[in-house]
Amino acid sequence: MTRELTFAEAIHEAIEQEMIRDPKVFVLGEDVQLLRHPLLEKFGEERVRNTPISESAFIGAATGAAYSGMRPIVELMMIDFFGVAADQIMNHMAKITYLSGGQLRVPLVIRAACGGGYGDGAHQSQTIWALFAHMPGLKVVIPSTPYDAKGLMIQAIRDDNPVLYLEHKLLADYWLGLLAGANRYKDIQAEFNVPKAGTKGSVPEAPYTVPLGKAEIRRQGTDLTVVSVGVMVHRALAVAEHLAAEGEGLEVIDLRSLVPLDRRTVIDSVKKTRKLLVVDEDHRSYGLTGEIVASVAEEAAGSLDDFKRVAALDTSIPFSLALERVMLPSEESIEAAARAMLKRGKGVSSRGGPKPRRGR
Amino acid sequence: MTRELTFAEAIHEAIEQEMIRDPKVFVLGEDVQLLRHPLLEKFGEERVRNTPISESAFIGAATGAAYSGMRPIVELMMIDFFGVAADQIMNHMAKITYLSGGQLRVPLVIRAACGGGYGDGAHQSQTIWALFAHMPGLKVVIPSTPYDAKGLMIQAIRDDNPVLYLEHKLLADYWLGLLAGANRYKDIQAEFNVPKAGTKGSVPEAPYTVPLGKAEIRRQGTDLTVVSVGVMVHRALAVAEHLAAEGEGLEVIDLRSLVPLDRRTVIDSVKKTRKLLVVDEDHRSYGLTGEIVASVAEEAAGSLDDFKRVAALDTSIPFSLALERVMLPSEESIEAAARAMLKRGKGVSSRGGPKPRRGR
Amino acid sequence: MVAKEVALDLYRRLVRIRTFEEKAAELWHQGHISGELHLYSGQDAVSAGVCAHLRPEDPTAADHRGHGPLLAKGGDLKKMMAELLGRKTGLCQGKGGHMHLFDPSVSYGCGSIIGAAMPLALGPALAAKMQKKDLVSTVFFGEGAANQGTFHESLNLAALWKLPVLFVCHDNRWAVSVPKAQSTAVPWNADRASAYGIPGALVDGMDAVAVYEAAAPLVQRARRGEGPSLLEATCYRFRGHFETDPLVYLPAGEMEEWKGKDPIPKLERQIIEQGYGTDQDLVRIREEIRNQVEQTAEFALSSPWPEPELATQHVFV
Amino acid sequence: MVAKEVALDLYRRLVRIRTFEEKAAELWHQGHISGELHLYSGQDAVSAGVCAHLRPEDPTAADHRGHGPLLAKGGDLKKMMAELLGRKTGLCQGKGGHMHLFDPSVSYGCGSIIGAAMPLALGPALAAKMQKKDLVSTVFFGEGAANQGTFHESLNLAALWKLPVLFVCHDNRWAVSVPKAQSTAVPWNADRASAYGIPGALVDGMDAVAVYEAAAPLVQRARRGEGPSLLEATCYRFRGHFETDPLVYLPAGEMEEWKGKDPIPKLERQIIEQGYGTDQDLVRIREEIRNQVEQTAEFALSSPWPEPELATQHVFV
Ligand SMILES: Cc1ncc(C[n+]2csc(CCOP(=O)(O)OP(=O)(O)O)c2C)c(N)n1
Ligand SMILES: Cc1ncc(C[n+]2csc(CCOP(=O)(O)OP(=O)(O)O)c2C)c(N)n1
Ligand SMILES: [Mg+2]
Ligand SMILES: [Mg+2]
Repeated sequence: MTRELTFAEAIHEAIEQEMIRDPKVFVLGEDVQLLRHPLLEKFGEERVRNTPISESAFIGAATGAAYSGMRPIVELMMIDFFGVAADQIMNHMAKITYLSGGQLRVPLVIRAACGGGYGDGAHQSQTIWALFAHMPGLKVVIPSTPYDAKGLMIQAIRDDNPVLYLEHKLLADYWLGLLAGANRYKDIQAEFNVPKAGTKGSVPEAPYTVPLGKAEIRRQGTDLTVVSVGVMVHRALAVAEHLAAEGEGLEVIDLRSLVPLDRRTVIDSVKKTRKLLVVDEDHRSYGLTGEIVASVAEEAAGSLDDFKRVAALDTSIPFSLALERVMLPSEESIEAAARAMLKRGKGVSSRGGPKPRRGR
Repeated sequence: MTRELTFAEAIHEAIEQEMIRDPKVFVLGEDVQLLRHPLLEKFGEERVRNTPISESAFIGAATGAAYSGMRPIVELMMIDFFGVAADQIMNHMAKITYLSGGQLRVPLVIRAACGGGYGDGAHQSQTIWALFAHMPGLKVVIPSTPYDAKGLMIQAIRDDNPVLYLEHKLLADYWLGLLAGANRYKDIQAEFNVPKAGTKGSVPEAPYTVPLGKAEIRRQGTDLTVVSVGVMVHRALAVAEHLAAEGEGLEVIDLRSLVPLDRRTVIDSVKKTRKLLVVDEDHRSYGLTGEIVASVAEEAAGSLDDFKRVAALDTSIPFSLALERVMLPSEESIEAAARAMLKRGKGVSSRGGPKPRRGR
Repeated sequence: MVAKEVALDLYRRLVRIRTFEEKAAELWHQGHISGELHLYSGQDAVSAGVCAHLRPEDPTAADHRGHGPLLAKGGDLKKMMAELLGRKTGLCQGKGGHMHLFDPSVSYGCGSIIGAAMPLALGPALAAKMQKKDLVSTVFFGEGAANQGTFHESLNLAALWKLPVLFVCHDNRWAVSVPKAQSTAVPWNADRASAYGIPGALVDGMDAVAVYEAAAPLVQRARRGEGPSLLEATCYRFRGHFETDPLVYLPAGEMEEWKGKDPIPKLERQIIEQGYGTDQDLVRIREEIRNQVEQTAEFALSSPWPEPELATQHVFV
Repeated sequence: MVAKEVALDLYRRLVRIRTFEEKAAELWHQGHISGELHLYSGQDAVSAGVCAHLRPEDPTAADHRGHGPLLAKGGDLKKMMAELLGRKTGLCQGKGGHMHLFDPSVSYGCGSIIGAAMPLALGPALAAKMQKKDLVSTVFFGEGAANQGTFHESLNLAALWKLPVLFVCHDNRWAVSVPKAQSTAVPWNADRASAYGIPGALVDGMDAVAVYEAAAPLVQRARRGEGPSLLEATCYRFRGHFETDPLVYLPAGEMEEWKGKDPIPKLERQIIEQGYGTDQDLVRIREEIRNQVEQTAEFALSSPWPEPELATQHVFV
C-alpha cells in the first residue's frame, strides 16, 4: 500500500520497520526519547537510549557496539556538532574495517539534521557533507524525497558499513518546526520556501530499499545538466520548470548519495548536454562541485563546453536572513547561472550554426 | 646572508626571529619543550609551553589567547590528530572573526606534521588538507622548500588570521628521523626517496616573507600543466626532468597554499598547455584535485582538452610499505599519467595537424 | 546580607535580564527573530551574582543560553537586541545572532556548541597571565555541558597552569529533555573539582545574594593569581529549553515549584526587609529598565538589514 | 600470594610479552619494521595481571603501546609479528601495523589516537549488556591519555549505564617527554573515579601479583553487572617512548631505579620462594617461549608482502 507520508514520517517508518525486523537495531543519542518518542513507546529504553552530551563517547560506543554484533543508529542531532566527535567518526568508525583487513565490520547509521535557510546561525545550519565524503570509509546519503528517505534509510541500516544519513531541516518538518518555531508563522513552508515534493509524497508501506550510489534523473533535458543533492534538487527543479516555459530543457540529477557516487549518470548526461551546472548547499571550494566536474573532466574533458557552480559561499553561515539568503544558493542564483550558460551556448550556436559536437 | 639550511632549520629560524621581534608570539603544544628545545632555552617556559594531551583545551586556549592580544603558534604534532579538536578548529577558531562581524581577530598558527611514505600507518600519515581548505576561515599553507618554509612561516605568524601550516615529514628531517628511525638506515633519504631540494636549500638569514596565495611555477613548459603541493611537487619535478629528456615540456606549479588559492596562475598555464594533471597526496575524491579542475573549467572549460588526477587512493593509509606505495602517488604513477596525456595529445595533433586551439 | 549598593546593583542586573528576555520572547513570537531562542529567565541570579564581581575587561564566555551573562555583564542592550533581529546595527552586524553574541566592550562572547566555551575561556586567562594583568576569565555552561570532554580538559589545564578562570555551571536540571540523572554520573559537578585539585562550590542559584557571596572568594582567588575554581548553581529555565519546547518531559508541578523560587521577588523581599529600599524604589528601577528595553526594541526594529555585500566580509580580517 | 597455577600463568604472560618485545626491537633495528615502535617492556605486569582474569571473548582495547595487552591476552603471535612487518600473513594483512592490531580471536583491537580507545571500549560492553552476555570490556591507556576529554566522557557514560568496563591506566610517569606533573592536575587518576561515582584503585604495576589481586574484584564486579571501575597502575617504559627516544628529558638515575623493579625477576623470586617452581622450571618456560617467538620472526620474515590489489580492498565490506 502506498500512502502520502511526510519526509519525517518516512524516516520514522523505516526505522520502526527495521527495529521490528532486527532486534540488533537500536537508537541512541541526545534527546532521542523525546525526539523519537514513538520508538521509545514501542521498543523501550534499552533500544532507544538517551545519552549525555558526550558525542565522542556515545559515537565511539556505537562503533564498538557495531563491531560487536549490534546495528546502532546513532543520532548526532545536527551535523554542525560533528567536530566534537570527528576523531571517532573519521579515524575510527571510518577506518576500522580497513585497518583490520576487513575483519571488523561496522554496520551503523549516523543520523544528523543538516542545512540552513531558516535563519538559525552558523552552528546549526551547515551541510559540510564534503568533509565526510572526502574521508574514505563512510558512506554519505542525502535523501530529497519521502520515498527516498524511507528506502535509503532501510538500505543504510542494512548496509554493513557506516553510513552518514543527513536529513535536511527544511524537509523534516519536526526539525523546522522545533527550530524555527512553526506556530508563529502563518505558513512556515511558504516562509522558508520549503519544497513541497520534498516534504510530502507517496511512500509504500511495505519495507523497500533504495540502493546507495544510484543517482536519480529527476527531470530529463538536453540543454544543460544540473547536478545537485538534498533541498537544492528541488530548487533546481523549480528553475527547470521555469525555464521549460521558455523552451529550455534542463536535466536535473539528484545524486542521493555522495559516497558511493554515481559518476556514470552524470557523465552520460554531460556527454549529451555538454554543459554542467552543479548546485550545492555546501561550501563552494574543495567540495562536491569540484568532485563532479573532476569526474566529468577525467573521462570526457572534450565533452564539457561549459561549467558553473552555484554553492554556498566560502563564508560561515550568517544568522541574519538578509545575509543567509545571499550566502546560500537560491532559485534566483541558480536560475541566473543556468540562464548565463544557456545564453552562452546559444551565442555559440547562433554564431556557428548547429551546436558543435567536438570529438576527441 | 644566504646559507644552506634544512627545511626544519628554516622553520625554526622563522619562529625564533619572530619570537625575538614580537613578545606576543609564543609556542604551545605537546612535547614542545623537547621538540623545540632551542626555543625553550632562548625564551623560557612561559613562551614555550608543554601541554597535556588535551588538544581541544589547548587549541581552544590558543584561539582565546589570540583574540586577547597574543599570537600563539600551537602545535598539533600531526594533522591526523585534528579530530579530537575539530570543533575548536573548524567551528570556533575559523568562524569567530566572521561571527563577530570582524570584531575579533585570531592571529594564530597551527603547526602540524603531515604526510606519509615511510610506513607509519593510518593515524600518522595523512595529509587531509582538503578538510581544512573546505571550511571557510582558515588559511592553509604547505611549504615545499626551505626557502618557502621560512618565508611562509613568518608570513603566517604575521597574518591576523588563523593559518594552518603543514610540514611534510619527508621534508622535515627531525620528524622523519624520529618516526622512521634514522640510525637504522644507511641512507634514510634514499630509503624513502626524500626530495633533496625540499630538505635543504638556500635561505636568507634576514627575515623575509613569502605571500600566502601566490603559487610558484617551479618549471616552465608548454605541453602539460602539473599542479601540486608539498612533497608531490618534487615528485612532479622529477617526472618533468625525466620527460624533458624526451622533449616534453611539463609546467610544474607549486600552489604553496590552498587557502588562499592562486587560481589565476593555474588557469593561465592551462590556457597555454590545454592539459591539466593534478597531483595530490591527499585523498582523491572531494579534495584538491577537484577544486583545481573546477577553477579551470569555470573560467576556461573550452581550453581544457584533457584532465587527470594522481592522488592518494580513497582508502585509509595502509601500514605496509608494499601497500602504501600503491596507495600514495609516486613518480611512477605520475609519470604514467603524464605520458598517457602527452600521448593522447600527440594522437590528436598527428591526426589533425597543428594542435587545435579552440576558442569559445 | 550584602551592602545596600550591592543589593540594588544585583536587583538592577536581575531586572535587566528578565525584562530584556521578556521583550525578546515577545519579538520572537511575533516573528521578528529567526531560528531558535534559548532564554535565560529563571537562571538570572546566577550570572547577576557572578558578574557583579567582574570588571568590563574581565573576559566572559557562555553558551547558547548566553543573553543572561551578557546582560549581567552590562553589554550594549541596543546592539544586542539588534543582533537578535539580524540587523546591521547589531553587535555582529547580524552575522552572529542570538547564539553568537560578541561584545568586546565588556569582553564577552558566546557560541552554541555545547562545551566549546570552556577551552576558549582559557585563552584570555592565559593571555592575562602572560601580560601580567589581573583579569578573571569566567565561563558559564550548563550541567549538560559538564559531561562534554572539554570540561575535563579545560579544568585540568586551568588547574595545571593556575589560570584565573571561574567555571560556572548552571545546573538547571535539564539538557533539553535529558534530566541530570541521565547525563551525570554523580549528583554534583561541584564535587568533580576534586579531580583537578581545585575548589568546588555549590550554591542556590535562585538566590542572587547567595551566588554573590559564593562567587566572591572564587573571583578574588583567581584575581590574586591562585588559580581556577568551579561553582555550580542550581537554577531552572522558566521558559523551557527554547521557545518551542513542548515541555512534555517535565514532571508535574516541577515548573510551578521552581517558579515559586523566582530570584526577583526573593531579592525584592530582602531589599525591603533590610530597609535598603521601598516598593516604590523598586518600581522605579523596573520602570526605568523597562523603558530602556523598549527603546532597544524600537532601535532594533527600525534598524536596517545588513547589505548583501556584508555576507562575504570578515571571513578573514 | 596467589595459587601456583596463577603465578606460573602470570609468569608465562610476562615472559611472552618481554621476549616478543625484544625480538620486535631487534627486527625494528634491523629495518624489518617500518615507522615507529612503542614497546611495552617495563609495563608487562599491568596487562599480564589484568588479562589473567579475562576470557578470550572479553573485549580488550588499547592504544599505541598495544603489544602488551594483546600478548597478555593470548593473541596469535605469528600473525602479530607478521603484521608488525607489514606482511600479508599479518593480523590485518599488513594494513594496520604495530599501532593497529586487530585480533578477533581474542577480541582485541588497538589504535594510536590518544584517548580514542576509551569510547570504543564502551561499545562491546554495551553490546554485551544488550545481548545479556557476561563479558567484561577492558581498555588500557596511558596517564597522558587520562587528560583527554574522552576519559571523562567514557567514564561518565560507563558509570551512568553501568557498563561492564574496566579502565586500566598505565601510569608510566611520562607522555613522550611530558611528565605527569605537567599533564595531570592531581597526583592520581585513581582518585578521579570519584567524579563518576565508581571505584578507583591504585596498584604497583611492577608487581604482577599485586595487579592480579587488585584487578580481581574490579573484573568480577563488572562481570556481575555492577558497572565500571578504574585501575591505575604505576609502571615504567624500559625502552623510552619509542625506539628513537633520545631520553634526554629523564632525570638522572630514574631509568635505573625503575629497571631495579623489573616485574620478571620479582615474580621469579616469588615463585621460587613459594616453592612453586625451580630455577630450571623457569628457564624451561623462558626457552619454550623464546623458541615460539623465534618462530614468529621466521614466519614473519618469510611471509609474502600483500599484493598491490589489497590496497583498495576493505574500505567497505
Ligand atoms: C556539541 C553539541 N551537542 C549538542 C548540541 C545541541 N544542544 C543545544 S543546547 C543542548 C542542551 C544543553 O544543556 P545544558 O548544557 O544543560 O544547558 P541548558 O540548555 O540547560 O542551559 C543541546 C544538547 C549542541 N549545541 N552542541
Ligand atoms: C590525539 C593524539 N595526540 C597526540 C598523539 C601523539 N602521541 C602518541 S603517544 C603520546 C604520548 C602518550 O602518553 P601516554 O598516554 O601516557 O601513553 P604512553 O606513551 O606513556 O604509554 C603522544 C602525545 C596521538 N597519538 N594522539
Ligand atoms: Mg541544563
Ligand atoms: Mg605515559
